[in-house]
Amino acid sequence: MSESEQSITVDEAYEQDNDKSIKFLRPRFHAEAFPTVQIFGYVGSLVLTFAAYFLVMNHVLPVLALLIIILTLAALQAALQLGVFMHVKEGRGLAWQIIPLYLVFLIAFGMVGMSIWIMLFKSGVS
Amino acid sequence: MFAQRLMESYRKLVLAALAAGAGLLSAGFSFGPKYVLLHPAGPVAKSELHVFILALELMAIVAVIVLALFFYAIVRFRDTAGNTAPYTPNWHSHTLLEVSVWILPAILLLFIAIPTVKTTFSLAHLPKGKDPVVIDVTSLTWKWLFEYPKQHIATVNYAVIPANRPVLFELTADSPMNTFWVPQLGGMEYTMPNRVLPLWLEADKAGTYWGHSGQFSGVGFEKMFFNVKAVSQKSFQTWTTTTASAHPMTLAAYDRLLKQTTVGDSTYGNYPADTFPTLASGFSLTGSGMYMVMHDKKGISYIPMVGS
Amino acid sequence: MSLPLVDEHAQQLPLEFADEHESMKITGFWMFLVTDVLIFASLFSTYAVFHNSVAAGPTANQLFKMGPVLLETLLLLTSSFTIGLGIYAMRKGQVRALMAWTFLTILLGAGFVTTEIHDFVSFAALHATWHTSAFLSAFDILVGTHGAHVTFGIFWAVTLLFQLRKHGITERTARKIYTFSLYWHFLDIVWIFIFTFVYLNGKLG
Amino acid sequence: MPSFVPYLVHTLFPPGVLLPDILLIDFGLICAGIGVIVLLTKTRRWGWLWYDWLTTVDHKKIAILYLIASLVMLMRGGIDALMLRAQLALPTTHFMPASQYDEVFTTHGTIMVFFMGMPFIFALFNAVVPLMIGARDVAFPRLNAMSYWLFAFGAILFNISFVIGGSPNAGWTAYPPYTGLAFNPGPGENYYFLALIIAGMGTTMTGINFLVTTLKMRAPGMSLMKMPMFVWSTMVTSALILFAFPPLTVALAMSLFDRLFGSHFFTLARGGMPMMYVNLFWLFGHPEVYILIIPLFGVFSEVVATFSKKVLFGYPVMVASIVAIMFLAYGTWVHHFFTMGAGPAVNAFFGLSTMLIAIPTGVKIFNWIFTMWGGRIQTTTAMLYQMAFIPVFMVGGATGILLAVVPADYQLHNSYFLVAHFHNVLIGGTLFGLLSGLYYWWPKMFGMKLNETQGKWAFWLFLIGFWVTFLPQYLLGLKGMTRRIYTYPLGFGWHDLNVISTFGAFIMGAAFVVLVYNIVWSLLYGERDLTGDPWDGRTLEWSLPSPVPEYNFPRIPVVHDRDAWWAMKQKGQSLADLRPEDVHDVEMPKNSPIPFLLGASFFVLGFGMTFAWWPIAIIGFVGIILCLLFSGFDYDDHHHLKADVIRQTEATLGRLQG
Ligand code: HEA
Ligand code: HEA
Ligand code: CUA
Ligand SMILES: [Cu+2]
Repeated sequence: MSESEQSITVDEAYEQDNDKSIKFLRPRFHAEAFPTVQIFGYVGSLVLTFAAYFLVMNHVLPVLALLIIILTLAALQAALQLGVFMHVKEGRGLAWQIIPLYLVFLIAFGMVGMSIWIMLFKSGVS
Repeated sequence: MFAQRLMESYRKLVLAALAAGAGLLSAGFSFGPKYVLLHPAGPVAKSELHVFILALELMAIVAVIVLALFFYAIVRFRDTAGNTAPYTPNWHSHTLLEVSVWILPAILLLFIAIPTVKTTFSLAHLPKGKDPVVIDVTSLTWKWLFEYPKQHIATVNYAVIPANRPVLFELTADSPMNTFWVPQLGGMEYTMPNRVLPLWLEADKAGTYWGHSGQFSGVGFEKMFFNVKAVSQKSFQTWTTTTASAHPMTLAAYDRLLKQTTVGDSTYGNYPADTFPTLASGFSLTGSGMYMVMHDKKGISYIPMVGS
Repeated sequence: MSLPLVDEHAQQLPLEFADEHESMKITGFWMFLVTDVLIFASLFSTYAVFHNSVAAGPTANQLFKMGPVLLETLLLLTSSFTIGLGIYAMRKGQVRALMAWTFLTILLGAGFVTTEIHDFVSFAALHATWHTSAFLSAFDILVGTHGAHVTFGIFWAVTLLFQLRKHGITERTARKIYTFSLYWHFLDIVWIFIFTFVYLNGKLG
Repeated sequence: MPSFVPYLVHTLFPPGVLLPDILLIDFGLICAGIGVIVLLTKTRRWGWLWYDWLTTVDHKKIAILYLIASLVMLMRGGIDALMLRAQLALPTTHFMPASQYDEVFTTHGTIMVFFMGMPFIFALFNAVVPLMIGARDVAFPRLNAMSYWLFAFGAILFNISFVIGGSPNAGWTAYPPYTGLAFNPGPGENYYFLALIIAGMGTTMTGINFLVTTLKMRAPGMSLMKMPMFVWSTMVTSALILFAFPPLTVALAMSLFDRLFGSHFFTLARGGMPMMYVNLFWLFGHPEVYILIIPLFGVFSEVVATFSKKVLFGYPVMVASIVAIMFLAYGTWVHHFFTMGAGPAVNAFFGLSTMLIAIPTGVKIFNWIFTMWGGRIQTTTAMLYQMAFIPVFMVGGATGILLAVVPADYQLHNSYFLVAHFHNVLIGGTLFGLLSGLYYWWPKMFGMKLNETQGKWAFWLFLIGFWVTFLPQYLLGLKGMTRRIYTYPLGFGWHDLNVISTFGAFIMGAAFVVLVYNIVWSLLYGERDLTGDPWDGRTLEWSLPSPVPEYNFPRIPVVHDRDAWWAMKQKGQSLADLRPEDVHDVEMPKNSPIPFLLGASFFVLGFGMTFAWWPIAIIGFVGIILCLLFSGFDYDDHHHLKADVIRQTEATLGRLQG
């Protein structure tokens, strides 16, 4: 790679971006002196998973409540993975991926929820 | 008052324009009885036509406005020599206009949306206090089987119903999907395997109304016409009793119906259980129970239709 | 999420973002992941709608054994951690550590796939295959698609190891490892939802 | 061995394919194929074909490849349409048998949507988007070529179905369980599923590519709100593609598995639920129709401003409305199956969400009119299509609203009213938009103008033919005629209107012939475009010579205004005043055979799977793996175009100073 010898800083890349007025896409990078974040993520994901597991296997709550809780735990865990391991906010210039990611989770949950709603067949003529 | 008169004359204008266009197109033909959608013969079809016409009129208003603006613009602002119309190459925004193009259509839509929702919900319920006739409809390749669970009689490719009494059609399929549609009585509903969908219709007056399938299901599909004969309550009674003495439908006969063929009308005095999914035959809204499934008759032989 | 942030001033872009063209591929890969989210969302929808259509076959509750599933979860979560450490090492420029972590990730992934296949074979022995019912069709395709993704990821990582050996950590190999890690974590997220929505939920009902 | 031959003949040419006309076409195709091979050999063009076209990664050439493919597909789809219309005008004479009619409407719909509309749109994307944003190529040139070849081989796979093995025959929507083996044996539907999966992967990659291109590759200074509208529509369409195609892929794959591997997603037996297919299909299908229209909204926005000699009215509102349409497009899919008993709450919800789309769409219509208002409208062919579009789309949109009125849809679903609605928007919107774009950007792509007189002839024939064809179909809908029937009883009074409609279709056929004549004539004798800016355009692509040199911009422009090139012209600036020292080496992607080979491998895989001939499928699969491996280990994928070469090119174009 010829041109890239003059490596560039996060700020410079950001300043060069045409759309730097879109503030919430400003990239962030972790400081990584020791992999604390990774360890935190790993432990966190284990805790969340096994919490869900034990809640369900011991039937501590009514079914619906449990379902909501474990789905929430899963969503938390997804956020954890995205934030800690996947560095969603990293980017050169702007971290554009954030917008489609928000959207896609919205659409994905909408799709599952709506499909269930549509296919329930609450259409009985009374 | 004035608004009403305006509305009235506008309405006439629209209808006249449509009729004129239609007349031109179909050789001196106005909206005669062959326009089945415009000649409903029952409350369901009537209320459907009613919202349709309402929406059509409102859309015609929009169309008139848009087309007027449009034609004015393209005539006035042509790039011809000596055109004296103002030329404003940098005119790019006008707050009032930009806001009203969002607001006005939204208001107009409300007038369509409210009746839409109302009618949708009202059509989902049988009229109260009237005891419906129940008919179980199964679409087969490529014919219609009508079974009367109360009367224990069955017909193929035609149904007889009493006029002025709601009829509850329970729809299913032992075949690919079709839609059950009798245009003059009301809109369609899918017949789907593993599902029973309800549809209620009613005929205002005696008469024969043709029906058809609206969902393609194979080479014999265009032959899936059927007739719904609305007769007086009394004739209906006599019809059911005389029919009850006709030959019963056997399982073998049902098997023949399952074949991929087209057939004429027939009438049966009785029919075997299990040909229509009922709770008794193990059917639940989430599971199997269809005849074909229960008797493991998947993989029916394919008999191609030649010409016809 | 309040993570420690370095003072952004004068922070160098990591190697995988240093080249404009290479960094664009990371954005592109994110977009690919977006489509993959929806592939899985469609499969989840199907599963959600079908999960009672058991026909004459077994139900979720009868079929699922939590032992292997927990093992799979543990393996996958750990592999997500190891590849995370791999990226950490990469950012420090440590090739050997990076390769070691990647290798470990591959092993864990292989462990996951083996367990999963074993589980599926045990279902087949009970005549619970996707010929049995719509429910099992939906289950198999959801879990199977995830498994296929993991398998593909393993082969991908192997080719990356070869490239690392040949070129060391460059703008391009760094970008490739980085995208691989995104892929891998993403599969972890999907698995968490399978674990919750399919297995745990199956035990609920 | 001998028994092998009859088996092969029987599988590849079953009775449905052994019709005399199809055999004639078989023969014709073989002759044409041999002719092309001979011609290429005689003129020694094989190398040219391979190095300049089949392995190219240049977006401008890929655009031309897309364009050729889509015009051919327009012809195929159009001939299908004429066959349909001929049959419907002759309900009693059986111009063709039912089975063939079914195949023809299926291929007509599928080809028009997936193999005509989409590639035509991608042709326009490829031809101008990088130029409009001041970039040297798309974000991922090689991926771009892969998209093309996946699309192309998908299209080939789909098209050979009618000469080998039999065409799909379940409509472009392919609802199960009719597509199941029980009702639909033979390879037809396999072709459909596989071809669409393969082409769909290509489309998804295009979506990713152009999303990143428009996000990341804009010239310095071109912020989001300074992008030309066409670039906005590209970005939004790409996003729609990303979100829409996955459900389709899943639905198709599950149907295929039902057929090939005996799963039970949508079968009659074992709890299968065909409606889930319908649900997934329209989760894709509705966004898809907006994928087919939004790019053309972009085209119209460019065309109307250019030929009204006026800035686009209400740019921020135009952006807002296009984004609003994108969001709303995901919330309306159930309006395609209001009659599947999902209940009044569901239906009412989706009826309302559908109507909401009228608002942003209307905003666009009004803004186009206001753009013309106070302008000086030049009635070029491109502009004529734009102008015809407004009333036609108005009517199509209005009937769409009528279909969104749930109780009305109970009556109109799957009737000819619906057929008329969607041709109104697909022809008046999509096809007119594509043709408008074709006439508008043709000089940029080929360096010459299309003849305007001939173009206007084609235009008027298209427009008149369109109304004559589809107005009667609304009336047919009111008379209760349902779609996909190849014959009908005479007693319903459907015949006259069908004859009129068929007559109109042949007028459109004539229009297409004129269009082809126009293209061929112009390629031979057309007026060269020497200025690079024949329309006095507004956006950056017109700052370049036509056709555009390989590297697009010798020096990446800096953008300060919305209509960047227009503003430069107003300020008396030009890009043709390049100084030699402004030119540097340029990094360009290298041609590669991998995309072509990848597409070919997918074709082999698809063909093998269609007939369940697993050895062939495995060969294809291995090919795919090899292609992926090669491109993974290929680090040598770009070259440096020397500044001297660029200087020389620019000098001959007369754009270099000193
Ligand atoms: C380019 C493709 C395209 C476009 C843009 C549209 C646009 C719209 N479509 Fe259409 N549609 C199709 C292609 C398209 N459609 C296809 C292919 C099918 C059939 C598929 C099949 O079954 O094979 C179909 C089917 C279809 C159905 C299903 C019918 C059925 O199967 O029973 C419905 C129902 O709601 C519908 C509605 C609409 C609406 C409301 C719009 C709106 O977006 C239109 C909005 C535009 C306007 C309304 C005009 C301009 C607006 C104004 C001037 C503002 C003022 C207006 C108001 C206040 C109302 N369409
Ligand atoms: C962009 C999409 C598009 C386009 C442009 C068209 C264009 C046309 N369509 Fe089609 N149509 C669909 C999309 C489209 N259609 C879809 C999605 C369906 C639903 C399919 C289904 O049910 O599954 C459908 C269905 C459909 C039907 C309903 C069939 C049925 O339900 O039974 C009919 C019937 O009239 C029809 C007619 C036409 C006509 C007359 C044209 C005309 O515009 C065509 C004009 C003709 C040409 C443009 C080419 C003419 C070519 C020549 C004359 C050869 C010249 C040769 C040389 C120059 C060498 N179409
Ligand atoms: Cu050479 Cu980068
Ligand atoms: Cu739609």
